Amino acid sequence: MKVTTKERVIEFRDALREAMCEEMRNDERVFLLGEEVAQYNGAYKVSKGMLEEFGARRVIDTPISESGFSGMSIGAAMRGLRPIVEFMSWSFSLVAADPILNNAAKMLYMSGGQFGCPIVFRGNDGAGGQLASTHSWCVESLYANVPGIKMAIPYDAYDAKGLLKTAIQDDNPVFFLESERLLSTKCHVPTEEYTVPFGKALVRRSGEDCTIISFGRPLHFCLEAAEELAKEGIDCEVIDGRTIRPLDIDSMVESVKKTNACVVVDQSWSFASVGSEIASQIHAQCFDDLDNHVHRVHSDDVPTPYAYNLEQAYLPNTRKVCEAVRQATYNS
Amino acid sequence: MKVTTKERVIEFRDALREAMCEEMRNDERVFLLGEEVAQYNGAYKVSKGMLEEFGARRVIDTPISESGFSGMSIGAAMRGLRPIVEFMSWSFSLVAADPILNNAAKMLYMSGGQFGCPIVFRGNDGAGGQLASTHSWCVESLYANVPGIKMAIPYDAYDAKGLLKTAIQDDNPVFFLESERLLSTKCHVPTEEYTVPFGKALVRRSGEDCTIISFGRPLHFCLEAAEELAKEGIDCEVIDGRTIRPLDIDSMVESVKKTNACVVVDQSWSFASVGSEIASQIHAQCFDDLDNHVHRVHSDDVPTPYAYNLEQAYLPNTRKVCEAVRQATYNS
Amino acid sequence: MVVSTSVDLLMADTDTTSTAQSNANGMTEPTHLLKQAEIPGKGVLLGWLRQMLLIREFEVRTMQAYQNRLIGGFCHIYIGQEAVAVGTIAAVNPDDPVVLAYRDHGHALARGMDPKNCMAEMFGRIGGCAKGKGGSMHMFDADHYLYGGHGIVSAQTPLGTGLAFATKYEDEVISGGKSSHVTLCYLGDGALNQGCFYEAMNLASLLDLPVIFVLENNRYSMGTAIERGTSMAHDLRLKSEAHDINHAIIDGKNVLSTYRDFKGIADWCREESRPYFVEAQTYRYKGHSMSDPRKYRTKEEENSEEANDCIATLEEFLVEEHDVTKDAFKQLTRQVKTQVRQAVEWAKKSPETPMEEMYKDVFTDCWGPYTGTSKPDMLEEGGLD
Amino acid sequence: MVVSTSVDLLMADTDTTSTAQSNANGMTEPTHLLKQAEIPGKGVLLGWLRQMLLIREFEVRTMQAYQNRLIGGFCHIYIGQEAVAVGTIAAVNPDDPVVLAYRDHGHALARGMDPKNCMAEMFGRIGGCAKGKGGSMHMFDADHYLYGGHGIVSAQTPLGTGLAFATKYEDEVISGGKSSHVTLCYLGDGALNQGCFYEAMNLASLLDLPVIFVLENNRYSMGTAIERGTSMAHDLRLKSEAHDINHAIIDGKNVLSTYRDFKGIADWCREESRPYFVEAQTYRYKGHSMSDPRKYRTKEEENSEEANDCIATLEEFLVEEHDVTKDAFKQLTRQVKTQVRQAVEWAKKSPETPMEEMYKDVFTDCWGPYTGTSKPDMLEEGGLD
Ligand SMILES: Cc1ncc(C[n+]2csc(CCOP(=O)(O)OP(=O)(O)O)c2C)c(N)n1
Ligand SMILES: Cc1ncc(C[n+]2csc(CCOP(=O)(O)OP(=O)(O)O)c2C)c(N)n1
Ligand SMILES: [Mg+2]
Ligand SMILES: [Mg+2]
Repeated sequence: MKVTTKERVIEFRDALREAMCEEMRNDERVFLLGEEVAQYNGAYKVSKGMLEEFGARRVIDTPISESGFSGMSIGAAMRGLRPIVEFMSWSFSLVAADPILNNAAKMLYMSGGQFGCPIVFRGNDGAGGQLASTHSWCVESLYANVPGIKMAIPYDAYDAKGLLKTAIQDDNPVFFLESERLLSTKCHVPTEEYTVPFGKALVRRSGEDCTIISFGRPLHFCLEAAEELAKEGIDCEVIDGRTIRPLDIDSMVESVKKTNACVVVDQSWSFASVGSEIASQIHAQCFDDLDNHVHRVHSDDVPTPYAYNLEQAYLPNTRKVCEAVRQATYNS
Repeated sequence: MKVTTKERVIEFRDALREAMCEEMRNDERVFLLGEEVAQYNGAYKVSKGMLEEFGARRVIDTPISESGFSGMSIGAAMRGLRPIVEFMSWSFSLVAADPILNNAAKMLYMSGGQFGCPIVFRGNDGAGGQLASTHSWCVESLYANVPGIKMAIPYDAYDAKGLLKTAIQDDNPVFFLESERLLSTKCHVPTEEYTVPFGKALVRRSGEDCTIISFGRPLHFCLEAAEELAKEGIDCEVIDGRTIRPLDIDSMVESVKKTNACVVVDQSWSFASVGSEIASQIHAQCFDDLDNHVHRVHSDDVPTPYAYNLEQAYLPNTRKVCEAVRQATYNS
Repeated sequence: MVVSTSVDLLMADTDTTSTAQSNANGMTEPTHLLKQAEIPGKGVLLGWLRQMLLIREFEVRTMQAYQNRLIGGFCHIYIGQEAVAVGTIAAVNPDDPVVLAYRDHGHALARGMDPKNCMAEMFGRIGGCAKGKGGSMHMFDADHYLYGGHGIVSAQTPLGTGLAFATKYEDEVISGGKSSHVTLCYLGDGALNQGCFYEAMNLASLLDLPVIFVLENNRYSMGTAIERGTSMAHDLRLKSEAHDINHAIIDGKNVLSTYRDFKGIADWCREESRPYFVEAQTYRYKGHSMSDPRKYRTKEEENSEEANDCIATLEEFLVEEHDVTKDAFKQLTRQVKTQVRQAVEWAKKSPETPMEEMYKDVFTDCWGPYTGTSKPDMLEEGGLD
Repeated sequence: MVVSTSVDLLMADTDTTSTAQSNANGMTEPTHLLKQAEIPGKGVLLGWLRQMLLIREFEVRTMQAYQNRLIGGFCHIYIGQEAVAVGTIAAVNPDDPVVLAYRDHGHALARGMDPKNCMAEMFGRIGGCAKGKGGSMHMFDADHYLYGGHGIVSAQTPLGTGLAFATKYEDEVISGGKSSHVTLCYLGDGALNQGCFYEAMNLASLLDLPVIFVLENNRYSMGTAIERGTSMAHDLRLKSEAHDINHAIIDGKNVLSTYRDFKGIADWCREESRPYFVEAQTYRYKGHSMSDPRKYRTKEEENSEEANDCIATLEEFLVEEHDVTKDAFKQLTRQVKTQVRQAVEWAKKSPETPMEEMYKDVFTDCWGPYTGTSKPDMLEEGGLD
């Protein structure tokens, strides 16, 4: 994103905070809770200063009880409050899998439309840096299987703010996945209030030869790869899906119908993943348009290793994306 | 399966029990634990009589503490014991998602190969009859994303026994998914000990026109659909995948290369599912062989409704399979 | 007959920051003042009797309907425990939130849900409280502040904590007043073994939430006698005191003492904005669900429990203290039989939940294939009734 | 100097089926007999001192290496708590299972892991105890019956329960003898708030498992002082007594009393095959992990805690009771400095974990793309050393 000198540039983490603060100013029903969000200002300083502005009744430190405080927040949401629940990491959400998947996702349905669940679960998702197996979960492919939730993965500060505001305003449960690796990245974020709608993908780079679809952090590698490949004469279109549920498959299909080639880059494991879903849908809708099958880039199908070299090799990276695009466009 | 008069025919639940009993007789390290497995003889009578044979030290009733007793069993498995953990229903495994996905699946890797986890988690999976949203989970698409586990779904009593014995003998964690709807089905099960290997799909019906791939309970509808379609002149090959991890994609690809058409029938929700994975892999490996894109049949993308008519419409059924095959073979 | 109470109602002054101390006999010593509630007059008591009779009759017909395959899925019968739902719910305000486990028909009726909607829910009909999407385990009723039955054991305990969080937040943070509600969160003895209950208690205690965890200790979770599944089953007091939450035992077989003890507790919780753990001792007469042969307990035990029946006990009291005649009981019984028969008839006539409902209520708004939400007829004027 | 103990070691006869009763002051009254352990002689004590010095020096160099980016990920420093690991591990047999949370370097060293392998693990090298796949939070060592550090708060408590289940099963069911092991399962005060700990305690109690839950109460979980996150933080006794598990407080700043109190407890657990909940009161001097500015506590508090240091206390005792000279301490310090320096050097030279290791250890056998498992060099003869 080109930035003119007078434009305000802020960090991803600050954008997240602005979204929460604005929504909390606009609506008293909104509150934030989680481990270390208040007095400590957040493990990653996302909620810095919020305790001071909103007080301990609306910015609430919790014990290490993900299942308990998720369930509690869902109960509060059933009465129309609008909790923002911070998981210090989505890796720790597994102990809360039951409330977030059985209660939040299904409450409206199970109650025949009587009790909704306007709640946002948010926090770090995906590998940080050498956090090893239990602390490096990409939960998108784990949880996206479940109907009744929405899921957003912002790539830059602008979207972080706009999508989070949409999430907080949404009357339904939203899983909001942030990458720790992106928290310090910056871009232009206007001072005026705005939202970014769910279900609208963004073309981050236009191109004619191959569509690359991704979400969140790996988009960085996709954009790098596109530059790299441009030198080889392969002109890539990079699509930021922005939300996984709802999925803007239409924009993706439209692009593939133009490029006739597709690569999906998904940082989670490959099996039964968001990547396999998109590949399958693209194949179904672009069967006659594709010159080659959809290629996929994922983390390797092993638990996340700690060692730096292994972790780097394990994750999606520019080299892997380039390779996949070359194969997807081979002979076309 | 044709059965001659002298062949022994037993129920699926009895086959499961035989597998456990044989393995417990063969290996003292094997034991069974779970809610109501001992004195009550199992909520579904799978473990009937086992307390009597093996005593309370090896057939153990637990409190309703899935997280606790799963974690406990994983600890025991780290020392080389071989627990069989019964979830009364896999629907209740969500409260144990952390131990089963973070500990069992990753222990060997995280410990650099020092501590494995020879454990079987087993129980009912999928819709029973009108059990509604929280009690009707098909966990295969939720959990199959995670490396480090194996996953088996038997369709008949023969496989139930043979696959469960393989699971118990396996040195790695196995998620063993049984359908309550199949427990009373019967087929020939030999008296002699045998095992069914993991990663070997079974052609349950040969055909030339379309490959139908499924697992567990929906195979019933696939086979029914195949008969139905035969009348219309569509000759289906029905493949029982048997294990999801490892997945015998080779056999599936081989079949599709012959039939040039493919339908995947997966009882779980569609998004980021086993079905999308198989579709994606088939598209990748049979890109030039397919006359049409792979068609998929799933449960509807909504929480499981209680009402009988809605639940029936929600689940995969013969009509939906027929429809998908007609589309997959259209114009071919 | 004398109404006995197992909570010592004359207690020393309140101290919510330290736990109740216990003496060497393991009895809770006075730490806070519970006001003694009056036993209401005849009219109210007859109302309770009617409710208990209604629940029992409703459950009898539920079992019948289940056997006739009009009801599917899991179905858990409340017979024997009626006094708990009726006595506790009578002790709170109609707009105090209530949240339940899956054995929830009794509470729904005690809370005021029309038996028609309750039965229709189990029949899977559009007239059901959840439009037939929830079934027996999921009785929801927004009009009656009933936040559902919940099928995953103990899942409702964090939810109940959250409802109390919400009322307190609404009363204090949004309205700027004083917390004025108390939430009832019911659980079975089997739920004591789920970790989330301890997380819920800890949160309720730390955040000073007015929630009462009402343990319906019917001594079994499916086939497991409580002492086989729960350590210290003979003395559950410490389970909550470990989290600085007061504990009381009430006689869940006696609606009078249930009400009287519970009212004092509920008033205290509302006033102090603190949680409580109340163990209602009771018994379920029927099997865990419809398929349970009850081999894990003796016929003698069942008989002796049934001999001390909550309905008979209240009738006895009404005869002795208020000169109510057997005839009056018969008349009440006839009334509820008629009411339940009509409910069954109504439920049978309620149309099957239409297919388009499949895609409603997944989200409140519409995107993808979903077409938005709609309320059950029950809540709408000019519904099916 | 007098070694004080906070457990009353002269207790009445044991009764494992009923909980410890408590008197009105909330003090645990005698319910079982703990044999008083002898404080070992000079040689052993010097060994403990060496271990504590080693851990401290190791951690200092760990911090350095982290700052120099030789170590990545999360890294939790044990400085201040050394007496707990050393004193408790000294009280059990080398083949008693040990399982840890993520703050695990100290215990690994106290248990006998070579500092080389421990450091190499953090460097992500093939010479690491887990071949560089686990990192700081995952110290595993099969030779020393060390079942790993675990990163999810409290996840190790059911695992520890399972290790105790296993030793008991092996001893009794498989070997037909008497249960003869005791498992040490460490947890932080923050882990008290995870439900699975309560499930683990309940299971350990019901199944009579010889597991000691060693709570290292360093008063903070990250920035949260224990009383902000845990109800009844001033008295954790009920947390375990609610599950019929005895509780004891030990002075985790003093390795002598830690050992003495803990040995009695461990022997009792081994003998009786019952669980125990031991609260070791301690303090971490450094931040939670490497990025923590420690704004949530005062410099005064830190200073006063550091003034009561476990190493200084033991040195004092050795000087007073065994006439050990300051020179001897200096020599020990030099020794461990050398040892740790060598460990760092060794770890630096250990090759990066080779790429093929990525696909090993996913399964013990081979299928799909995986090529089987292999043990870390540490466990193999003719390793990299
Ligand atoms: C997490 C979970 N595990 C298991 C079950 C299956 N289950 C349903 S009810 C029940 C027994 C619960 O007993 P209790 O809490 O005492 O309630 P009661 O049936 O006596 O009312 C069990 C094991 C479940 N629903 N949820
Ligand atoms: C389930 C879970 N939630 C959150 C975290 C993040 N986390 C790691 S350590 C920690 C604090 C734990 O403190 P404590 O148990 O007292 O141990 P200490 O750090 O004091 O040794 C937190 C919140 C985690 N690892 N697991
Ligand atoms: Mg019960
Ligand atoms: Mg701590």
